Order: sequence, then C-alpha cells, then structure tokens
Amino acid sequence: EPEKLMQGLGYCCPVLGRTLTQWEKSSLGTSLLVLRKEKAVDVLKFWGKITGTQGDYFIAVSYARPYDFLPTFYYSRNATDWDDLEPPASLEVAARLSKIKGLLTGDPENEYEVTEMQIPEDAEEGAEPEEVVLQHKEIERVALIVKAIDYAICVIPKGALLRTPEGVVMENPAFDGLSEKEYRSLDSYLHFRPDAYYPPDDEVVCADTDLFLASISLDLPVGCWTLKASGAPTVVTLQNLVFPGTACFLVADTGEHGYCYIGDGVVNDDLPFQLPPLPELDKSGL
Amino acid sequence: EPEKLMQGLGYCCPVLGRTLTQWEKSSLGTSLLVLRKEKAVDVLKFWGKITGTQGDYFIAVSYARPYDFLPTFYYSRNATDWDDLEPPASLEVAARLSKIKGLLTGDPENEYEVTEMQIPEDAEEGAEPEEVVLQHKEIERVALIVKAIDYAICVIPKGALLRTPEGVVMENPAFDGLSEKEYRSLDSYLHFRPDAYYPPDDEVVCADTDLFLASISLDLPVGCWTLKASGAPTVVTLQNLVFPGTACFLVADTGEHGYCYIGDGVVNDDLPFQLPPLPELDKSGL
Amino acid sequence: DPVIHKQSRELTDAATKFLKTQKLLFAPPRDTEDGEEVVDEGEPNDAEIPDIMEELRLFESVGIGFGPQESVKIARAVWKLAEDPKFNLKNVRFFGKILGTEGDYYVAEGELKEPNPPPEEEEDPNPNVVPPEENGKGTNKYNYFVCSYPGAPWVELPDVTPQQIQAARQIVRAFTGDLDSKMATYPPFPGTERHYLRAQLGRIAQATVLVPNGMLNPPNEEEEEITTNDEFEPLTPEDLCTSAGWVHEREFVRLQGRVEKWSPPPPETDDDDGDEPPEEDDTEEVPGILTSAEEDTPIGETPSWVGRLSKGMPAKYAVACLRSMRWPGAYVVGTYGEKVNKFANTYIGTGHKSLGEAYAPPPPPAIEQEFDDTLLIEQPDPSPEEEFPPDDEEGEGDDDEGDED
Amino acid sequence: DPVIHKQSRELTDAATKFLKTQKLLFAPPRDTEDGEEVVDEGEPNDAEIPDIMEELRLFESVGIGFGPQESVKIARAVWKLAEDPKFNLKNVRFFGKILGTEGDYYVAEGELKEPNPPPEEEEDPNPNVVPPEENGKGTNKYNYFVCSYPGAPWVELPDVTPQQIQAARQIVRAFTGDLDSKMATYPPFPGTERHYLRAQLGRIAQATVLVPNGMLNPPNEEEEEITTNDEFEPLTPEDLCTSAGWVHEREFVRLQGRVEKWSPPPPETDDDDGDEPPEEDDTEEVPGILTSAEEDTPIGETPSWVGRLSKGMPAKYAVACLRSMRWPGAYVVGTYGEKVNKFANTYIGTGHKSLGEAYAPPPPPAIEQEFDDTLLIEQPDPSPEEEFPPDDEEGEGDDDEGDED
Repeated sequence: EPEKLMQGLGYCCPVLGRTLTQWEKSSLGTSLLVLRKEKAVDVLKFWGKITGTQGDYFIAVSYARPYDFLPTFYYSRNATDWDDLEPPASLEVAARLSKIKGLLTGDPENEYEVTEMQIPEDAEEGAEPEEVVLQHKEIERVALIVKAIDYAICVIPKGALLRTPEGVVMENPAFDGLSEKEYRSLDSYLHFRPDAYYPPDDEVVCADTDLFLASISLDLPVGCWTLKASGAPTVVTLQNLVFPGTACFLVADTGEHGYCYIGDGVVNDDLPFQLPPLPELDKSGL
Repeated sequence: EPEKLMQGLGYCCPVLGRTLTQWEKSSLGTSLLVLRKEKAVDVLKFWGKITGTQGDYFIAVSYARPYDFLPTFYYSRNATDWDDLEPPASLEVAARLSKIKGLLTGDPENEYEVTEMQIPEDAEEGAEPEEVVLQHKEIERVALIVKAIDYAICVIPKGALLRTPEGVVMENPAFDGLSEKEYRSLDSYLHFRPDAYYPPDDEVVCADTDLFLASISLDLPVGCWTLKASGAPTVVTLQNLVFPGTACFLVADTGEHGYCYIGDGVVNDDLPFQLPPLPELDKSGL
Repeated sequence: DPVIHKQSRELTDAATKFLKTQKLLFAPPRDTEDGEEVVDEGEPNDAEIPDIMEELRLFESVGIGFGPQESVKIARAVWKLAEDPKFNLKNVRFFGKILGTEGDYYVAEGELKEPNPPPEEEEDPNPNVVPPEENGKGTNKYNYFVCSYPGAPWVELPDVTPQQIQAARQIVRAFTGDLDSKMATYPPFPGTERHYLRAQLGRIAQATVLVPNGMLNPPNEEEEEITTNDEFEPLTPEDLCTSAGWVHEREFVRLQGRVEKWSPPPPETDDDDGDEPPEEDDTEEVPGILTSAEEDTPIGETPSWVGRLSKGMPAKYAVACLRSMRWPGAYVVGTYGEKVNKFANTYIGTGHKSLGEAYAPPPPPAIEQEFDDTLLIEQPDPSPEEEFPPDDEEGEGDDDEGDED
Repeated sequence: DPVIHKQSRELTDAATKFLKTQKLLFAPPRDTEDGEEVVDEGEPNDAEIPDIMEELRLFESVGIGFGPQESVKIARAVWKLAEDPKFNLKNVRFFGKILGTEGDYYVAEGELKEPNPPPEEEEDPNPNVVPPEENGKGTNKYNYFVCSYPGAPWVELPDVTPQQIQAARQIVRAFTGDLDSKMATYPPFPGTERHYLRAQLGRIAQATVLVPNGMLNPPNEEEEEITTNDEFEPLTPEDLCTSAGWVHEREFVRLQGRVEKWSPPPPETDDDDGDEPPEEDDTEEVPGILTSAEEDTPIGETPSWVGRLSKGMPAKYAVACLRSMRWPGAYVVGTYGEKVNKFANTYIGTGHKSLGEAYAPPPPPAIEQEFDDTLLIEQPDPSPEEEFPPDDEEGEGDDDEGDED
C-alpha cells in the first residue's frame, strides 16, 4: 500500500542494503495514490525496482479480491507516470525471452534479437527448422523478470489467507501474526500462487492447486531461503538467494507482511555451488 | 507506539517544520521498546520533545486501560535512558512553577528561585505574609509544561472512544475514521481528559466529566486551533496555536490518530492579538 | 506492502487534484503527457540554486525540517521556480515557511536577472512621504515567491514600501494563508496580507540571515562590493555555535523603512503629518555592514541567539545551529567542511518577532487627522495586558532601535 | 502514536537482549549505568573516521543503503570502534556488509597505529611456501573488523596468507554468518570462514576501492609515498560517472598472493608441489599504482563498471555512482563540492566475484599428493553446467590475470 510504503521499506532495506532514494519514495507516495484512483483498484502495492544500466523500472501490482485472479502489474520509469506491464504473450515467448542474458538498459523500447530454430509456418511438412531472428522489446523481458520473481517471492505467512468451502480465497480476519516458534521456521511461509497463475520460464504449467500455498521450505535448491530475525525484534525477513534483491517481511506480533524486490533482475545461477553442504552431511563428512 | 513512531512523525513533521533527527529516531526506536518491556505497560507512546538551550527532554507516555487512569509520563535526556516524570506535587506547586518564565536549559537539576508571599506555618494567627524564596528544579517545570500541553492537545476524533454504561472508557472497535465532512470540522475532535486528570496551572479543578470529551471547538481563544488537510490527502492535522509546536493528526479513512509536541515549551500569550477578527465580524466591520 | 488491505478508499476530488498537482513536481520538466500543464516557453532558466537537499540535511540533523518526503517536494518546487523562464531569476533559495491559521506559505527568495521596472508614478506623490526603494536595491533587493504547498503555483510578492515596514513593526497579526485577506489591525496597515507578508519576510531576512564570520570581505577602497574572502579558514562547529561566529549579511533597515537614507525635500509649507519628523531620523545610528551577530540586542536576559551542536557524531562533523530568540523560528546552521563551511539559513514560524513581554498595542495617535474606517472593526476581547499595559516600555523602544529593522 | 493499541506485546528474551545491546550504541560512551558494559580503559582512542552519515547520504541518493535508522546505528557502531582503545586504530571506515545465509557481517576497515606483531614462526617453515606479508604492509596493510549487527562486539579478522588468497580465487562459497564454520570446498581452503572472509574482503577492496582520477599523485622521485594533489580540480558528476574518472587506490595483488613479489630461495632439490612454478611468476605483468578503472577487464560484453547519476536534482549537485559488474555489490559514489570531491566506496553483497558465466569448479589436480579428507564431503547435486563444463575457459583465465588480484 502506498500509505505503508515507508514502513515496509523500513523492514526490507536493512536486509537488502538497497533502498529507494528520498526522491523516489516521495514521488511514489504521490503517484501511487493517483494510480490507485485512476485504476479504481482496491489493493495497490509497490512491488519493487529493477535497475538497468541507464534507467530503472518501478513496479507496482494490484489485486482484485477475492484472490482468484491474476495480479496486474504496472511499471514506471520515473516513479511518477505509470503504464500497464503486459504479461508475456505466451509460454513460448516467455521461454524465448528467458534466453536473453545481460543487464537491462532501462529503456523499454530497447530491442533484443533472439535467434531460434523454427519451422516456418508456411513450410511443407517435414521441412527442416530454419534459423529465425526474432526481435523483442526490453519491456517484455521486464515483464518476464517480474513474473519470475513474483512467482518465487510472493509469500504469505501461514494463516493469513483462507479458502472458503466454495473455493474463494480471502484474508483471514482472525490472523494476528505468528508465535516465536512459528515465525522462525520456513514451514510457516507459503507461496501465494493463485490457480490461474502460470509459472514463468519453460516449466510445465502446473494446474493443480498444490503450488498455491505450498511451503517455501520445499523450494530448490535447498537453502535458497534465508530467514533472519535480527533487524527489529519481532520482525522477520526472508530472502530468496536465487533472486538477490528480494526481501519478504513479517511483523510477527501484528501479522503485517509484505515483500519487495530491488535489484537488477539477474538470477544467481551459481547458488548451488555457493551454498555450504547441509549441516548433517557436513558432520558425517568430516 | 514505538512501531508507529515514524508514521506518526511523518504526518506531524510537515506541519511542524520541526522533526526528530535520524539519530533521535533511531535511538527512540530502540529505547522505547526496552522501556515498554521494563515498565510492562500495554500502551507506550512517544509524546514529544521539549527543547532547552543546552539539551532536550524527550517525553513518552503510557496509559493503563481501561482509560480511567492518569497517563504516566517518562522523560529522557538522550533519547536512550528513561526516567519517570513525576507530576507536580500539588496545584499550589503547579501555580508557583507556572510563574517561572524563560527558556529551559535542558538540565533537570537546574535550580529556579521563586519569591512568594507566604504566611509562615509556625506563625501566629493573623500574621503578615512574608517573602519566601523557594527553590524548584527544572524537571518540575518540565512536568508542568508537559501536563499543560497534554491537557490542551490530547485530542481524539469523535467516535474513537466509547464509555460503557458502567462508566468504563475503552476504544471503540467499530471506529474507522471520519467522513470528509466530519474531518474538516473542529467539532469532530474531542479533548481526552480522564476524570481523575486535574487541570494544570491555577485553573479550578473541574470534577465534572464535561471536560472529558469536550469538543476542541470550544477552546479559547477562539481560533486557537487550526485544521489543515493539505499534507497527504486524507490526513488532517490540527495545531493549537497557544502552544506552538503541537500537532495532532488523523488519517481520515483508517481512523489512525495521534499527536505530538516538538517545541521549547513556551506559550504564545500574544495569540489573541495575532488572530484576525472572526470572519463575520470582519465582514460587518469593513 | 502488506498483502491484505481492509477497505476501499475513495479520494475526494480535492485530494485527487492536489495529488495530481504534486505529481507534476516529479514529472520530467518538459515531458508531461497531457499538454495542458506543460510550461514550454523556451529554454529553462538557469538560476543558481544551492544544494537544497544538502541544506535540508543540515537542518534535519539539528531537528528542523519537514521530514524526508516533504523535503524532496520542497527542493523540487524551488528547482521548478529556478527553471521557470517566466520569473527569470538570477538566483533563488528556499527561504522557509510561514505558518498561517488557515494555510501556510512556502517561501523562496531570489534576485531577478533584470529588476522589475518601478510602478507607474502616482499622479501627485506627496513629497514628504518616504518613497520606496526600487526593485533590486535596499529593502527590495530580493524578491519573494510564495506557494501554499510544494507544487502549487508560485506567486511573486510585490515590493515593499517604507510605510509598510513601519506599520509592520507596530502590529502582531497572524497570517491566514490568504494573500488577499484584509489587514484589520490597529495601527492600520497599508495593504493586504500579501504586503504584510512581504514586509515581515524582509524584516526576518534582515535580522536573521547570517554568514560565517570572516567569509566575506566588507567593501573597502579597492572593492566597492562585498567580496568573498579567498583566504578564509573554515570555522569549526564550536566557532559556529556562538553568535560571535556569524555576521549579518543583509543591510540594516532604517527607522524610516529604507536601507538608503532618504531626505525629504526642504519643507516649503509645514503641512506634514507630524508622524515623520525627518530631523530625528538624522541622528539614527546605523550599524555597518557585516555586523557581528554577537552585537544583537538581547531580549531581557535571553540572548538574541542560542547555539547548539548536533549530537551523536564525532565533533568534527557536528552541525552547529543558532536559533534566533528574537525571531522564533529563524535558524542558521553551519558545519565544517574540508575547505569550506557549509551553512544555510531558514525561517519556519508564524512570522512574529518576540518582544520579550506581552504585546501591547501602541497608544492611539494624539490627534486623528482623518476618520479611518478600517478602525471600525470590533477588537477581540482585550486581555489583562491590553487593558493594563505594562508601564515598562523600554523593551519595545529597544527593539525598534535595536538589532533589526 | 495512535491512541489506541490493540494487543499487548511480549518481547522474547533474545529480542530484549538484542535491544539492550543496541541501546548501548546510543548511550553516551562513558556514562552507562550498569557497570557491566562500560569500556573504561583510559581515554577514548582518536582514530580518524570519515563523515559516515554524509557518506551514507551519498549512497542513499543513488539507491544504496540500509534506511535511515540502520544508517545511524552503523555510523555509531563504527564510531565506537574508532574510540575503542583496545583496537588502537589510526583510521577506520565503514566498509560494507557481507550477506550470509544465516547471518550477516558488517565490516569496518582500518589501519592500526602499531601493526600487529608477526605470528610466531612455525618450527620448520617450508622454504618454498610463499610467506605472508606482515601486518601493515601489502595485502595486510588494512585490518578488518566484523560484527553481526550494529552494536554487537567487533571481531578483528586475522591477517591473510598468500595461500588463502590463491584458494579463495578458485572457489565460490556462500558465507554463513558463523566465523568458525568449516570450509568444505573443493579445492580445499586453508582455514575457516573467518579466513575466507578476510581473503574475500581483501580481494574486493583491491578490485573496487577507487579514488577520483587526479586527486592523488603517484610516487615520484621526490616523494616515495602517494601524496594528495593540492592542485586537484574537483571532477564534475559527469566525469565521476565513467570509469575514466576514477583510479584504483589499492595495490595490485600478484598471482602468488602478495603485493610485494617474493622469490623463493634457489631450489636445492626439486621437491616442490608443482602448484607454484616460480619462474612463470616472473613474467607476471603487474599494473602500476593508481591505474585507471577504465582499464579493468570487462566481463564479456558487460563493462567492468557501470555509471549512473542520481536523479531529480540540478546536475551540479548530482551524485555519480559506479557499480562494479565484476564484484556485484561494490559501489563507488562521488559528488562535486565547491573545492573538493566527496566520494566513498562500499560493498554490500554476498562476497562473490562475477565470472560472467556459470561457475565450474577447477579440474582436480593431476596427481594427488596426499589424501585430503576434507574432500570426503558430499557435493551438492551437480547442475548441468557442472556436469558439462563450458568449453570456453577464457573468461576464467582472463579473470585471474585481469584487473584484480
């Protein structure tokens, strides 16, 4: 929420080491309220900032409630003027986009070329695939990055949402935080992935509802989530090391929670090598 | 609340033009949590800062609930270590203290001398009053100033509290802010003065309960309250011009509210001369 | 940020308009989408402006300021003013904020590249009335710009007249936030709140704008203007923490309401108002330029300036703050840099001078020349002080001859 | 601030202890009430420290930082370190933060007034093993201090050995936050996380500590040390926004893991490990002192440094930021001052160098001399990259000879 932006950032910044500038905070504080009014949405949240070499993308997200719908993302280049961030057109496009590496520039119109083997549509049957050069705009990459990160880090504490027998997902009005034992365990944090939400990248679409509210402790690679409770007492922060720049927070005794991302959108592929062996293995090995 | 300190200050600072330094905010954020733990109180709020020539007093206040009890004040000179702020010993002492003028120094032990005409206790009946020099410490003045200001600015929006038929005062769980029409009217803001609370200075003790939850629109001099809604939209701020440095805020659509004081404790005696004539009179007069 | 939100929120139209105005503050200057608000009259102006964010940080470290969000908006609003070709400013700074009863004024102060032309002469100027100084000189050296919130349009205030300065010295009246509100005061003030505001801003600036002692050279035989002292050794925070570390930058305003003395033409017939005895004026001792702030008249036992150092950091990096007891709300901050002193002035207050005692309106003039219908308003209930004015009028007198105006 | 509060809150004992430790950060240094925590061993030390709050403001204006509250705690914690007579520092600065999986390290870097004495000689030093540089020189010129949160006690890290530097260059391993955790890596690392941390900090500093180009004079005939250039004209933010505006301040670390070249004694019998061919070392071309950051080796098509200017303020006051692509998390910021460039370095990251391609462990040595039981641990599941290491090994080689270490 725009009104809670400062508070949420206050929890996330100390663990991220990255922050919004005063300028950005001030501008967002104004422009998100206008955006919420213009889009006439109930829930509008600041989602994060993706840094390019020349400019940044500010991302906001709105949800319709009850929560059975896709989140809608918006982006802004100056934290003032907002546009819709269209999701990748198809899984195919998403897969293609995910092949583009390197830093973003900050210019949504920046063109990337992807070379791909394709069978021409008008070709005869049995024709050889040909090399095709496809052009994509940077903003499409941004949309994919946002989806991928959101898929990974949209996390809610256990008990914050509930599903009615009719299948409607809604906030649990009785939720008031987690106990100390609970908030120190990864098992208490669940992925929020509404059914209609398709996974990014080239993963298989998973239509069953297990992904919705699955515990993050099952995420791979093992150890990709860190949980720290050292900042303010009663505030827990989670970070997904696969996406450096992510932070989720929970105020344990009030149940307030949220997440944000400030980073350059790069995935840490080396994580499996970086993580120390699991404690048990460590013991047996030495 | 320590947790909401930043948010409250965020509403008050723009109208005050005075703020806590980063240092002070950071220190208060830690030490108030420790104080709440040590005093084992439910509600502990930052109340304000009183500036002296050499040092400052930071003031916090705790309430017991239900609200039939006196607020308890605490003070700190470094925003880290807290002591109890004892209320003035008696109305007599309060009256005497109110005669001391001039700026505070910031040293609680600083001694002030007050010369007073008194009839010596051991004197015969009908004896003439003699000039007596009495010494008072600065911290006693601070306590009086805090009481006086709190009496004036402890304001709650209409509907935020309710009194049960048994006379118990408690928060109204259904309170969720004021409508636009309401929040723009001074009539919607009420003094919070629990019965047991005695007025400062040399006013008559008012035992009846009218003072409790009286509207601030009746305060004198007429025009001493200013109401501004220009900061963030949906946030209203009130200032009592008799005590420059006071600010109350209300987030109109959520009902969050609070107040704080940042100033040197000086009362604006010239206010009646400064205020322009009331609009009606103005019209008829010109 | 939290996922759950309790209730839908409707902004009022007024709030929406306010937000949209403020949003323009952040929009890139010449890149606004809806054509309506674009100020595209040629190149942006290149007025010099100080590093406002840095200045606001100095103030923040001694407890003065509007909070981080508002600070950004203020800095941006002043920058927009500096860039606006319409105002054609040579330099501009954020002056401060005047707190009013219904609304506030954010104030910027600057010099024009080309001074405004003098207003058209009145048909029959009274030769005995002290004339105003022309724009760009003396009391009108600086121009003032006000807006009611950062992002709202800036309004240029008119030049001040000696009569307004004189009247402003005799009244205390709260600002309402409406530039056109009537001044129903006794003694009467010639003008509306707009002129009163301009007069007070000038008085405040003259009395409270300080620079570190030694940083500027007074005019001498070689240089007629004030020059920067190239050999200046930056002062330490301790030095800057006493009034001896600072000198007044602005020129003294005489009793007659001008910086440069004006002598009336030799009287032909003695028909003056009796109010302005020009001979007395001749005896006025005027402090020189760059007078030390140490010499400002104290308010009774309270010194005119009280100094404090910011806390919590090594002494070398402390920020020194002097606050004016004479004009509560006026602050000057300074800090030691490697080769320079960073410093800044501001004023955040109700625009009133502290008299050191309860205000008592001046006694009515001996003979009323003309019926003044602005006096026909009802006065607020008199306070005890008003009904029984204190005998001691020294403070008042002191004040008018003293350190300022 | 709101009057109403919903529920009572109980802090856990751990949280209370944490808060009380942090509270001490703010307590006046020698005025703590409960005697237990008072460090009262003589006068406070007078280590030079930069204006950390100002530095953190520069970082904040380009989006790097921990938020205002944490910033104050960090500044205060570093100040406490500077004042602590136990550490006897000549100077100290906030270096940055290493993010670990279980906990983080806040890092300070400084020089000691008196270098630590060399550790006691091992009984029979292998004459062919590259000896470490002594404290206060070369790779051990600076000492590093870490704590797990601002207010927690500072721990001094040990000096680094050439062997540790060499091993650190070949592994990527996340930090856990526990200084004593074992280094179960391949190739093996001689030491615990403590030593690995020290080695990485040294590598980061060497590769990413920059100063504005021209501010320092390289050693010449007259002066043997680096001196400050008194004629230096401050660079503009635009200058500081490219790697050409900056030079490396730290000396280059050779392949052998030392700044100063060490030549082994002439071999008597050829029984060396085969790992350290001293002759090859002779051919190493070492960049001179104060090399331009422009010459750093790019990572494929990505330049080694990417520059950005802060937004929203006049260009003159913009803050320039270079971020290192080689060491993601390393930043240098600089701004134009009236007579000086303010600038600062920091590192906030996981402590890993970017290789520009997926990491592949080096191939095992040709002949294993001795059975190393630290290798007996289970490896994590190999990723495709690991199973099929990319053919192209250039980036890797580039990297080791390149701009850093």
